[in-house]
Amino acid sequence: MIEEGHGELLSACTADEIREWNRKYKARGLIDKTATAREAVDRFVKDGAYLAIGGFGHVRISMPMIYEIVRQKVKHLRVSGHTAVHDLDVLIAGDCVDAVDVAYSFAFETRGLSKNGRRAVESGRVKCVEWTNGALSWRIKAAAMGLPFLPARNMLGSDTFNFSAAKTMVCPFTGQKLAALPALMPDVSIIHVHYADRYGNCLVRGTTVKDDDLAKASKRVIVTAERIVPDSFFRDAPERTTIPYFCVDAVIEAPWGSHPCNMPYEYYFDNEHLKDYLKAGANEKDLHAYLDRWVYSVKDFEEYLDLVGIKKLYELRRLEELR
Amino acid sequence: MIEEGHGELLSACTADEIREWNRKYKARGLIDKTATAREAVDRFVKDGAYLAIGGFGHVRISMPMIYEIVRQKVKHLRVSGHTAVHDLDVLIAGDCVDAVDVAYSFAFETRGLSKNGRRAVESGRVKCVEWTNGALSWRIKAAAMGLPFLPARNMLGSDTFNFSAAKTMVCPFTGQKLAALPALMPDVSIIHVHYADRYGNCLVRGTTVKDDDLAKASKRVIVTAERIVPDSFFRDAPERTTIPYFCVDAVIEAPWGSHPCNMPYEYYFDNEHLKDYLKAGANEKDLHAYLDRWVYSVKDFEEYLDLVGIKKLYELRRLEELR
Amino acid sequence: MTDYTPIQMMAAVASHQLEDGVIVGVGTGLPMIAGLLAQKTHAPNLIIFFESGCMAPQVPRLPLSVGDSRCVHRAVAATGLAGIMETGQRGMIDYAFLGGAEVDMYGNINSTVLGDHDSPKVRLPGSGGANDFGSLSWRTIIIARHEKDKLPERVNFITTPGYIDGPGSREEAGLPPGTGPYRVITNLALMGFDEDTCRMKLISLHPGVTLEQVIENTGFDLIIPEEIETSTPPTDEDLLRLKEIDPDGIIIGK
Amino acid sequence: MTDYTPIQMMAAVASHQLEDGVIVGVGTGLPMIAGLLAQKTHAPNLIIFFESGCMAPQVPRLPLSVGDSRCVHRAVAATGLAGIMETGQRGMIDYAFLGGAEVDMYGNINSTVLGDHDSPKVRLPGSGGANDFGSLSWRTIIIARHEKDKLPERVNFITTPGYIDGPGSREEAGLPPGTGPYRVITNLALMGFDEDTCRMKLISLHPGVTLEQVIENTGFDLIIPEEIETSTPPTDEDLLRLKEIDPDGIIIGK
Repeated sequence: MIEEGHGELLSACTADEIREWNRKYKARGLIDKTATAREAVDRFVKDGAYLAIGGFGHVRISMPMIYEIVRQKVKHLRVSGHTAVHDLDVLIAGDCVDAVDVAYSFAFETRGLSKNGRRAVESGRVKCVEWTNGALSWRIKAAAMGLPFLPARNMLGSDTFNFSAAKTMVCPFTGQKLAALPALMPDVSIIHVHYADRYGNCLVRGTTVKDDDLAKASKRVIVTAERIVPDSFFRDAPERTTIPYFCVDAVIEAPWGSHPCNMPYEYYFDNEHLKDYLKAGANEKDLHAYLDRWVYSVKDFEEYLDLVGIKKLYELRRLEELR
Repeated sequence: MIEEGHGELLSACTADEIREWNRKYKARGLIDKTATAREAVDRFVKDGAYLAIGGFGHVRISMPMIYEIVRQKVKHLRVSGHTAVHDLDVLIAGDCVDAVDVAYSFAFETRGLSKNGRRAVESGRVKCVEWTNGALSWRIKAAAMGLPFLPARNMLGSDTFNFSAAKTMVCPFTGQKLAALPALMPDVSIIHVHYADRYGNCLVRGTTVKDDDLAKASKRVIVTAERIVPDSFFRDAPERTTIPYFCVDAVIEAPWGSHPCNMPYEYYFDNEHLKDYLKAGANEKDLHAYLDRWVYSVKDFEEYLDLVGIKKLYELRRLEELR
Repeated sequence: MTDYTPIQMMAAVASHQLEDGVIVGVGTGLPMIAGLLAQKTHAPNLIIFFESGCMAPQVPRLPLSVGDSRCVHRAVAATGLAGIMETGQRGMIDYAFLGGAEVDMYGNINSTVLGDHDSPKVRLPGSGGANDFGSLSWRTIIIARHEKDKLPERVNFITTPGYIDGPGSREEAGLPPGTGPYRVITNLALMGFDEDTCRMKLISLHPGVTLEQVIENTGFDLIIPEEIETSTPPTDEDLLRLKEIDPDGIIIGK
Repeated sequence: MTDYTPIQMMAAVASHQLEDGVIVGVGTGLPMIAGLLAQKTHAPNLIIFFESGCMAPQVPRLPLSVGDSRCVHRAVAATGLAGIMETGQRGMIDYAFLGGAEVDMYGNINSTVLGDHDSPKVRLPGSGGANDFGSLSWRTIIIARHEKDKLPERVNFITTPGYIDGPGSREEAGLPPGTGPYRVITNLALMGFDEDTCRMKLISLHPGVTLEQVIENTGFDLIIPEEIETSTPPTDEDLLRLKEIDPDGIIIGK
């Protein structure tokens, strides 16, 4: 007997729709894709879009894009919460989010729960569909592989399954019961990387989390990079390319682009900043004051970094180097 | 209606069998796995085993292991032919092979067909089941993912399907017809890499072909490496690890280990040697003379390299560097 | 006699559950501490995986996230969520080490929601990698607070399945055979699971804790064996190492 | 007038089929030559994929294998068979460029076997990546010898499906809609496929080739359009570039 979760499929796409999109809208040629965060949000992040964010929620996340989405007041986003932390929380603070495919969300791991995130869900402002980190990764991998679904052996026998949009299925070879996870093709993904060339080839150092698959799975991919490098960086050793250029629609130079969060091999968390942010989350007034100061009152990420101050940035680099 | 190919499933395993094998037989700890080719064949390559070879048939293949399998007269192997070229051909010449999961086999691409390989199939000595390069890769990926099968959109509507052991299935979400490819867990894989540490961590430069998945999918994995490096090579930049150590059962130092075939970034084909080999394939007598000279009459791969001569080896490096 | 806090006690007991030379998938918080302590004491060849993609790192000090720089520090390989969970799916992860807001008598874990899912009293973070680790690893070790409402007869929401409704349930659900909860470590006791009924069963009381205290603070009928052991408290060595792992007292406290 | 061989003619006509700025998956032999020639002439931004995992390489001279050093030379990314075919499966590969021992009127390709599969007259290499490329790419271009038994009504074995049994067959088989054979290039002519019947249809005769010659050497009723063009022969520039690509004449001949 086939079982199914009764959660809403927040982003549905068939394998043929994936093919048609890629045929029509993804450029094949090596063209210069450098842009600003403002241009990228304007062109690619529409109200109501399904958004996925690279990295691990408060590690290697694309803050220039997240701040710009809040600044441009994009609304009604649906977000993939495959360990969503500060990324999702700031978007919720900016009232950009209607629904989340939750794996891990509304909390900051060792820093505890987010009052802002919890308030949004408990008040009914943000709707939740349940998944797991593995399940969301495999849903993204399914789309990256051009498949309508992938089988898996997680999710089974849980309320996580019941409040998801997964199904069960029978293996055509072994007859065993498996979970079936529908492909997830985000409308737009924003991924922060260590190195990118102007065409969109990227290297991620340390864990990819799921960003290699995410770049292949998404309709539009916006990359922010700590450094823009010449394409010879990739051509000299093509095995180091985490994301090939033809997946990418815009490339934005963004040193310190994960601040106040961690960027492995580059800088550690700005713990003070995050503490202040979480404290501000206690009520809407303080949260707005925070956003006013760090997002609305600055023009772009460079102005934000000036506000943070070079001294602090260097301190975070030292904190990283000491490990 | 579910369709199925009527080819034999040369290597069947369920997802639970994959789990049980890995639980019982794969070491978790960081232990020194350095060995000789002789020891590795003796321990891990049994008569009747299902064998998969890394690389691309005549690119980055593990000749020390292939020669040793012939030298030790291992019999009745079943081989994965996901572009099998010189690797499979030498094993057939040594009468080690009973059956092949064919994607591309019995030919040398631009060098033409192999008389030895063709003779083996046309005489009925070697049995063929049909697949494709994509299908064998996905079968291996299924096992690497711990799944009993993967869906796919190739193979359909072809005699390749009819003479395979694939099935069709219906997508649980879209209702569309898909191919279902059963997991392939080789008994043993032999993979030639650029760098390995003594625990088995490996870096492959250039294309992986399918060797990252193959290492995860196989019961036993024997690695030969151009260079043995300290583990700090991987720990300093863990994103460069193509194969993690816990997949690997034996590590063999083997500079020039792909000769007479190509090793990207290291040395090009020994065209003269391959020409002589293909010529010898015209009849069993010449083929045996070839094997006598290059395999049976030498003790190991070092002696073989002495026979090739350092001058020739340097010439192949220059040929590679000129591209 | 060594002086220690309940959280230090939990960390020590938790670390003792891990054998040397196995692979453990470790969740955020106390499980991290326990894994690192085991490496620094009796299990130097314990292999830690973090779900973000870190394999066998040499963690220099307490990470603040299972995906941060410290988790990938000098790892032998870096992959991603799928890479880790596929390694688990093919049977390579021996232990999952998880926390939970609620754990019930069958070892089912809730880390998703208190109250109704769609209009919750308290929204919790959700599964993260817990459901994956708990479904796919051979044995699951759980850390929880020992309070009546945190150890209920049935969790409000099964985020990560334990033995679900009892014997045979996991297999019926399609989960890999031979897997399931193995230990539960609280601030009062160490518990396991009865082989026949799959129900939680007391193994040992932490020093100074009475059986009555445990029964009083458990929301279901805990199976009480005839022989009740006393949990091994942290040694001076353990406490020293805990201080090294978490010098700022983020999890362990000051 | 430029002097050229039939194989140079095929290479030139084949290269003309490729637009600039598209992705083409290229098989071994003449398809490689055609792709490289297109890059050096009218399509400098043609993106070549080789099935072994090479994306957008700058091939310095004719590779001897689709997986060799020259194929991955200065590629922007190196992946594997699955990485290439998954890119095709999600609709990113515009053209597949394949050879075949037999091609029939529906563009089905045989590269597996002549005679009975289990006791074959001639064993051929099999699909390699051809079935994958031909199933998953939007348009398939095929290179074949123009001889009666190499262009039969029905191939001995469908290694790579064309339009199978005619209109609707690919869709019925479950193959991605909107895909299929596009061009066939032989030593005598360039052919396409009739939209209504999915049957092979003459487009142009190579210079000096007569319609009778083509009909005589085709094993099925080729659709002959009212207007028959003459194929564009290689220019001096083309011949020069072909010499650069294959200086040893391995495919092109000396």
